[in-house]
Amino acid sequence: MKRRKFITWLSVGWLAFAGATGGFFTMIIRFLFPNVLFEPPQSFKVGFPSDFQLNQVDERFKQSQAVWLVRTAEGMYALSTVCTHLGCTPNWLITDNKFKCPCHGSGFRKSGINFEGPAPRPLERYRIVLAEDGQVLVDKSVKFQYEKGQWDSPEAFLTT
Amino acid sequence: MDLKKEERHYDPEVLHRWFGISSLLFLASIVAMFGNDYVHEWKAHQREFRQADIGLTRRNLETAAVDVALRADLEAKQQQAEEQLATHQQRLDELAGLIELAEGEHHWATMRYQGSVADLGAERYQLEHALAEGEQAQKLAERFANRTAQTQAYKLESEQFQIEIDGYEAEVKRLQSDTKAASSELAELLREVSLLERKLRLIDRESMSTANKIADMIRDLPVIDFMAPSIKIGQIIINDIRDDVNFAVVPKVDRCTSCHLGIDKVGFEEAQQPYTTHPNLELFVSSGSSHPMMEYGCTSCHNGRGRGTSFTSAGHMPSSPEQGEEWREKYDWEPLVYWEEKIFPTTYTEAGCLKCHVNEPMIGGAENLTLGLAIMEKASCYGCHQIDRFEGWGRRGPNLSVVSSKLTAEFAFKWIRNPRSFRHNTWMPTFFAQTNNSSPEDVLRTDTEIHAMVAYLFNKSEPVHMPLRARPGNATRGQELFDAVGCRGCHVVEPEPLAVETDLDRMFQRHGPNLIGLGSKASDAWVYNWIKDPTFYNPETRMPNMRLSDREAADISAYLRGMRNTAFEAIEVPELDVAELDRIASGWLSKNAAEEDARAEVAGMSLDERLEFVGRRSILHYGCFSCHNIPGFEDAKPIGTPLTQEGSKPVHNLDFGSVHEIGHTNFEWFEAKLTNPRIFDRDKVKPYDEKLRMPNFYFTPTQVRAVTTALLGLVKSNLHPDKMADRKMEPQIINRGMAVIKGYNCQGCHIIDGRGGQIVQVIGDPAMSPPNLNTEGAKVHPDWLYRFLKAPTTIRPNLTVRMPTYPLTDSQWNDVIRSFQFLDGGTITFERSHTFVTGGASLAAGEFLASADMGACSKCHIMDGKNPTGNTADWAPDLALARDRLRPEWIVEWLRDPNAMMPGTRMPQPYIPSREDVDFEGAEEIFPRSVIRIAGDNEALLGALRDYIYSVGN
Amino acid sequence: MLDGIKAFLDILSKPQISFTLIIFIFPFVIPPTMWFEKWHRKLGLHLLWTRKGGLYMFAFITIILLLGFFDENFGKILGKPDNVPIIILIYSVFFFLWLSMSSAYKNDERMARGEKVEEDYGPDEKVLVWPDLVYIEMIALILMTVFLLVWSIGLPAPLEEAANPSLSPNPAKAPWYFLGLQEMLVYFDPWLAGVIFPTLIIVGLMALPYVDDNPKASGYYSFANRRASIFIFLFGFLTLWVFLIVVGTFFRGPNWNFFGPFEEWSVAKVVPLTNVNLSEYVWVKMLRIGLPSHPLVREVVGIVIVVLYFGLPPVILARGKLRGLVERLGATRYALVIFLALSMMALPIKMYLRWTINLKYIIAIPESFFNI
Amino acid sequence: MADKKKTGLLASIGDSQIWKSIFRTGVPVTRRQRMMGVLNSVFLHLHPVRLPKHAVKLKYTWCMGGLSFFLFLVLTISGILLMFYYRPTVEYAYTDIMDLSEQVPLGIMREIHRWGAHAMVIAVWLHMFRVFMTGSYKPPREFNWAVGVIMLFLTLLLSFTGYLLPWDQLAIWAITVGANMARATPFLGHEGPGASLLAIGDINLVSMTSDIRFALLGGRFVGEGALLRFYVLHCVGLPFIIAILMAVHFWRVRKDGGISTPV
Repeated sequence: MKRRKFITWLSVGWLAFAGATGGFFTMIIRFLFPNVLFEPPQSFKVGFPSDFQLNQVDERFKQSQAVWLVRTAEGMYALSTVCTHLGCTPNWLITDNKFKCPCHGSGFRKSGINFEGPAPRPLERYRIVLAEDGQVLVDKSVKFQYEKGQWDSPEAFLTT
Repeated sequence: MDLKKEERHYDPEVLHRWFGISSLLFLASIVAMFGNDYVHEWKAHQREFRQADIGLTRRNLETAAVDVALRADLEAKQQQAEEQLATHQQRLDELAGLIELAEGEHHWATMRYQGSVADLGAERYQLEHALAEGEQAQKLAERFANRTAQTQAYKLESEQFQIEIDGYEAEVKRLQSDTKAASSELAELLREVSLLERKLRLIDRESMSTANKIADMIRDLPVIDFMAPSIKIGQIIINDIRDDVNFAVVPKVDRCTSCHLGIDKVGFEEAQQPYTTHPNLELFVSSGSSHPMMEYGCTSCHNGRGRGTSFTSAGHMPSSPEQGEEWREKYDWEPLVYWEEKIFPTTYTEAGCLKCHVNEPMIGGAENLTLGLAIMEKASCYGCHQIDRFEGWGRRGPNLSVVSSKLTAEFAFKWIRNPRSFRHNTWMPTFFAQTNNSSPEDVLRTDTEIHAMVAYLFNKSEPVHMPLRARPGNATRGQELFDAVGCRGCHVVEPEPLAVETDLDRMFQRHGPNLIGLGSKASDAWVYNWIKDPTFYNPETRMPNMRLSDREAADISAYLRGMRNTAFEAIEVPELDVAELDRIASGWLSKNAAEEDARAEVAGMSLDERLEFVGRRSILHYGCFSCHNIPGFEDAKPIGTPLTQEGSKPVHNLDFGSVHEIGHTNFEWFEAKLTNPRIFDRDKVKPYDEKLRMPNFYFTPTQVRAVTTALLGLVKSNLHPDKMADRKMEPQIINRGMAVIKGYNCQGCHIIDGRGGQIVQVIGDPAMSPPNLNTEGAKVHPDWLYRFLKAPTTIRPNLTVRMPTYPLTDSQWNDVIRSFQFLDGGTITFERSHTFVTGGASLAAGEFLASADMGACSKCHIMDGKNPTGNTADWAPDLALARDRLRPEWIVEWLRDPNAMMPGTRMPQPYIPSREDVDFEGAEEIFPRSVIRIAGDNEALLGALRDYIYSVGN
Repeated sequence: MLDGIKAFLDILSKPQISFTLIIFIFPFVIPPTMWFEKWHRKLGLHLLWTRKGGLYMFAFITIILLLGFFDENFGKILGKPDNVPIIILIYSVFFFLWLSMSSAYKNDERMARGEKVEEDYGPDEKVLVWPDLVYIEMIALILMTVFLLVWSIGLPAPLEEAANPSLSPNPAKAPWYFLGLQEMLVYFDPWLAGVIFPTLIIVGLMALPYVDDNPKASGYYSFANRRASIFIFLFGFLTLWVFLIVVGTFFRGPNWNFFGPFEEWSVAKVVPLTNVNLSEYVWVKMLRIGLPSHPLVREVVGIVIVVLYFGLPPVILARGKLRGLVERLGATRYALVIFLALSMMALPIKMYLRWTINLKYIIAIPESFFNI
Repeated sequence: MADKKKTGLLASIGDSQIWKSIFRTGVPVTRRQRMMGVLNSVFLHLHPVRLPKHAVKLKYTWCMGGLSFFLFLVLTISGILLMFYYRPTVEYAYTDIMDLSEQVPLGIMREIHRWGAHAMVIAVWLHMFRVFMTGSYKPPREFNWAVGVIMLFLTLLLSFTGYLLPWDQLAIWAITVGANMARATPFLGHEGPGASLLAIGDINLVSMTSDIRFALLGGRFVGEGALLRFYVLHCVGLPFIIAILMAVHFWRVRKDGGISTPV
């Protein structure tokens, strides 16, 4: 009788203590993730499709939004400027017709597909649609990965 | 357990129990911490809104119209196409196999090709490097050439396979083309529906897949709600609008959208707060509006604590005490302390416009605020209170340096003592017999002061030469003239107050004083001369010269002088109390000298000297010079508190005195002060000269609200110049011109920028009223307009109302003309005058279209001085003026559809023959060849008419 | 003549060559077995750890660095303020390597002669901490301070242009002590090179005392008593860490291309980098049928190879050469040792596969970021 | 202590009440005084009173452990001084560092801090090298070796977190590359193997804003959040942990029998 009670109190004590401590540390981890971000908005307008030259990589939004826009005869797509290897910003080499990352030498074609260097996969594309006013809207909160077959998704490529 | 009992002090069981209990308490407090961290007002709002959104989407889905028959049709078509496709299944399988094989080959060929390209690049670099270093590069060049050839071969090979694949794929596509077409047609039909369904799948658990439903249930649970929450704080960061935190400015951050979830969504107009759609999406919030939410946020207009995420911490302020009570009940609301810029109560929301629309005389969409600003201008608040916005606007009251030629001292006394006893709606405020100075002692003092002021004014007043002798006139005719000639664009004759309150439009009609009782005020000679040419009395007056003939002036003057205010005339003027005068004089003097000396000094002065001294001090004390030009006060400084940043004044700097029945907010203080300027002296014991002295304007509640709005809007602001409304040249020019237009009340007679022209109510017929100037900038040549404004000429001889002559400077006229231009989207450019071939076909066609059988212009229009054949009331301007006056492009637009440009115009749309009209046998007999040739070409025909109009009289 | 030497050094320092050379020479310098020991002595490499040998090594390094400092291209790299620590590192590592090895050899000789090791003064031979130890500590601290002050006066800390997220410098390098990892990143995916390998290094180091059951040579320098463990440690430390840092710092230029130390860092340099996955070799090159769509089928060969790599050798060795080790350590510790060793060896293996057959990934499943 | 007759200034200082109140022993002249001097000093009693003879030989110890500790102290002091002038915000970080060399008196503190950090990394490595070469990790010192390995790792982390603070190109790109390795952590990083398995339906639980890299950077990219987090880790978090571990490390050196000795 006595023994059973003693075990109960001690085990309850330790369980509660472990639970509370665990909860506390869980909360500390949660603390690392704020509820809002003070970062630039993820979607933005870039102008009308006709503002972009055919078959050119448009670098106007590289600095401000980390996006390249490419317009082809069929339409437009928005490429992330973040190298899939370790997140450096590749350079567009117009003469070689490729993106080349200075950090570890990954190379990407204009489509974003990787073909040299350590990059494990193609550059990501962002959601690109026409806004109500006819401007091109790029939404970085939705990304499309080639290797998952997402580039075929209607919003990964804006048919013009 | 192997410890011996005697080695322990405590009973282990007791300790275990304490440990257990304290750990449980620990656990409970941790759980409480979780809960405390997790529960928020905005979360509940978001859950509620989501339900509302689901409901709305479902309703939209139900009402989304889909043509059922068409749908069935398309579905059948698709079915059919699929069946058709099934018959080709064998070939499709075959093709799939072929493609796979070819792709294998192609992949390998491409790999080889790409490898070779890479090698080629490296070899090119080596070759170039060697060449640049001047090394022997024979071998490298050779190798490069070989590699190039090989690469080319690989390329061809790879392309060959690609062609093969493309061939197969084209066939597949061809086979599938019908199904594809059918399904895309169906998708097009169901577009709206599928969009709504997609939205429902995102927010409505019932429409979700099982996995998504589970995810939706757990995504907002405590702790893991950082991974993919659906409930999250909405936040807008505006980098170029900044909040001032004293030592720094930080970007504005608004979290209002955490709860105001429907603010930018159409469909929640009827929803309860906080989910309501913004009442004016066209102007605000939506991305197409001029104030998109992402660029302006919420608190930049509404004020408030943008970072707040609870009802109280956001700084909500109720419009009325009842609303406050309701909020206390509902949201546990209390006024936010430690935050000055609380949200404007909805009544005063428009105050937020002013910090960007700084120089706009009329702020579109902000009626209340514009009215407030107009009242401030009219009541000359800026005379006593420095307000940067009105810097350099001059004194708005009559010139008193020559007052003795206009008024009698008796009138002046009674007027100063109580202006409203003479005129019920004067803008001259009342200083005396207010709540803090109506005791008998105060009245004695103030009456004496008024005596002294009148004495001062009349002593200092210079005689003015009245150039003309008054002539007797006919009052009846005068009244007719008064109504017809345009006086009532600015003046009313209003014996009794109106039942309706003043709004902006009504203020146009009351730009000048109400002329009732003029017979009891000014002399015949003065009125007559004033009407003839106001500058004789006041060179800076804004009263224009109506270019009246002597007789007209005499008639009007007879009419105006015929109106007397007998009640006012009957008021007795009290005798001057010299003892009180001495007391006042020595009171003032003793401010700077010993009382003994002051009394001695007063005793040494003559009565006139004493009167002048007290008059001078009183004028200084009451600030009369703020509105009036008074000799000796040319350089006096304003006596009131500067109001330029009144809206930003901390509430604790406002003296509420012992007035406790109003809330402790700036807007309630302003309301109280404007309603009764002396209210905060209540129950205070002060010497007379320290009492509040702001005069009473007897503002109506509407006016109080309007002025309060404007005051709240006068804030200290560190806005980025890019956010100012007149950051571009265009609005700046318009604002300058509009300021003149407003100052001289052009809108009393004309409609300008969609506003004004109230005189039509007097005249009755818009056609007989001053012209609508809405498209004036596009309509007339600026050169002509300038000449006209400087010296108006008759354009419509049938009008009795006339354009007066204004004594404006050239630069003011320029502002006006340019603002007309910019209002119509134009710019000031050099223009070549329009030319056309005299005697050409175009002119002939125009002449035909204008002829009596067709357009019959001459029926209404004067043709080069020749009067029209039609009704006098329909008479229209002389077409001979057109060439000089009107812009050729405008004429074409005008002729296209006169009613669209100026609704209600009497100008009919001219007949323009279409192709069909002339496409019949024998048309040549009716229409000249010049018309037939261009019939159907509207532009050419309108151009022909314009050319004809231009040719009239030339 | 000088240009010839430089050109020769440029070629020599190519990772393919220098790494191979090091791997080949290393066991002869630090002989892990008696067979290598024999050649070590025969080649006279033991003389490296004499005073003369040390001087030669010092002179050799100094000559190369001097050559570098006066070279237009190498000088630029050596002169970078943040590369100075690496020069200090090179000198100190070699000095202390020499110091420890020469002490070890002396002790080994003493023990061979049956004498006590140099450090062994017997249990009673003790000295007072005050003043001897405290004093030399104080002197060391003062000298260190002097060293730091001179360094700081002579060399301003670098401050480049302000941060610009849209412009990666070319090349963008990690801090020098992580350049070994960054070099690994060329051959392995980030999750391996950046996460798994560092973890394994830490785990491996921490596990060291628990798996090294050799009770000998504790508290004194000795080589003969613990050849294998010193060989493995030094191989990891010197070759896979310090050497890779040197490569990453000195030999990696724009676009992360390899550049010889005396070569000009030209942005235009192009190096063929068409890397091919194992699956492509199998399905495309050999079988000519294109890649299967399902990733697991596609990568089946690679998966089998990786499983075999980590599965077979432990079993075979446990039955063969390392039978004794298994008995001493027990299965768990043996498994850990062999796993760590295989992981360590995976780095050079992958490097060679890259250099020889342009192999990019053995297993390539980018769909789930799983590439080996 | 005063049994022997002492003369001279030194002796009278050693005999004074002030000296004794602080050091308790006289000027360490006698053997006993020297022993007591070590024992009674809160700092010196990290050491034993007596040592095996080889342990004072630089050839054996290289003095690297001591130097590592000393460099840690140098870095702590110089770091605290630098904090007076440095504001960890994207607006000011870069210019504050610039000012250290342009206008702050004794701005050389930054050089001392930076080069000291590099020196500490080398010293710690060499310390490990020495401990390995003398076999000093062997029982009973296994645990202390493990503690040492963790401290070595923390030293690198300290240096790495400090690398970001000047907020120049060198800094953000080194940290971008470094932090993106965390992105590839299995399961915990959004581009690591297995992360895509942590999804329910269409909802990814591990995403750019909820993975370990985000916890490190406090943002999607190396920005304001990263600067502040690295600053706090560099100035408070990691030094706090390493100081505790140092206490354990030194304590264990003594408890495990002092410096390793041939057995």
